[in-house]
Amino acid sequence: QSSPQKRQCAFKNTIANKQFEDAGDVNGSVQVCESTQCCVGYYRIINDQPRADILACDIVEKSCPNNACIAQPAQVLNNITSIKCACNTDLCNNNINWTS
Amino acid sequence: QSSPQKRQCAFKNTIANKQFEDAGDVNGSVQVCESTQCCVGYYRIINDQPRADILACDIVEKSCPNNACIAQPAQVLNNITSIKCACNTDLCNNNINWTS
Amino acid sequence: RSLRSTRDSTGKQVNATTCGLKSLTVSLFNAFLGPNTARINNCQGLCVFPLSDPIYHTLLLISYIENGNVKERAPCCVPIAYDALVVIKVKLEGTYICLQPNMLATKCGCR
Amino acid sequence: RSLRSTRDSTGKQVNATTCGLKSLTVSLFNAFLGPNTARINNCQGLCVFPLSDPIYHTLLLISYIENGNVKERAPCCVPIAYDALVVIKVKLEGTYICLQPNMLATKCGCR
Repeated sequence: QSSPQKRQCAFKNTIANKQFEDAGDVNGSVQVCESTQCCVGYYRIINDQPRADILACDIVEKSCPNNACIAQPAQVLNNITSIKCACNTDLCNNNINWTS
Repeated sequence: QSSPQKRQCAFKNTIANKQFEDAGDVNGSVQVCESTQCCVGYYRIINDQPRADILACDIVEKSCPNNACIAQPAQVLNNITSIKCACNTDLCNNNINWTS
Repeated sequence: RSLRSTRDSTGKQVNATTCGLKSLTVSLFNAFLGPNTARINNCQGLCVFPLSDPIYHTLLLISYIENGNVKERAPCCVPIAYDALVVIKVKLEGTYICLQPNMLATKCGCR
Repeated sequence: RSLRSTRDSTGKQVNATTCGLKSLTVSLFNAFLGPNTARINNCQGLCVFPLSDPIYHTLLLISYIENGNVKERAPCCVPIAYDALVVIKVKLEGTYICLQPNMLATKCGCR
């Protein structure tokens, strides 16, 4: 019996987000997901450019129909504009498809 | 300065009712009330006769306009008929004025 | 708890209070041998911003209904904290005194 | 949670459920960066005997209203327990994950 191949995602954890560290083994900037096929990216828009705050295996979104990491509609929360994406191929969350 | 005279009430405590014991010093069948001018009596009607379950200084009723302990309307609780009275003279709760 | 202007079901402008505690005294005759009455209070008033005790489920529910889903059960002004009351109970074994929990409403919130 | 026959405000006989949990999914777009939606549920139904979670304040209130005081606020079917949900929040310091309490209604009662 071979176990199904585990998803690999780009990993970045700007401020301590312990729950994302627990989502899979981290080796440098790559995380091997323990229990999801989805990678995610959470970005803040700073000077009209997205800056990745979190790249990791998904533990929140629970759905990722796209191969590439396509930005969902921007949200303004606490006066900060943010975007996010979720995708289902290895390291797909390294780049976010976004136009301002 | 003389402190006002404390109310004395007949005392009977069929089953452990610690709160009534704490309502004043008990000497045999008399209780000297710590902080009320009201005496109370709680009775169950057994074989058409009232049987005192609790005689003590009041800590529940908070009102006692009568000198004598006149039974309030009978209550049926848990299929048991009970009556109670409250009064404002020394040892007035020794007898309950009740007609079946 | 503040007065605010609103409209009743017929569209008439009325003054209504936001959710808060209101005095209510009831008879305990059918429940306990004593006391005769108790001030149990009740909660009453509108569930509108700012909420006195906001919790996320209520905020999300208000927002969902304001977005047009008017058939959903709207938040209701209810007690969210209670005090106990000393009462006299009657059982086969005898008459006894007891501290009965959840008798008196002491705080209201929108839930 | 059982079906029971009752009458609506026009006197028509209708079937209504007693107070219980009902599935409700809402958008979190205006509240959190993730997830997009959450099943927060809602409480709905009649507050009639037997109550699933009877507390004395509610019992006394129902009895008071049944005795003719129909203007008093009647008990309302509301959440009495909640679960937390993991959400993504945005602050000036950065984007972070957080266990947000009181997000999902898990139990209902009449209050």
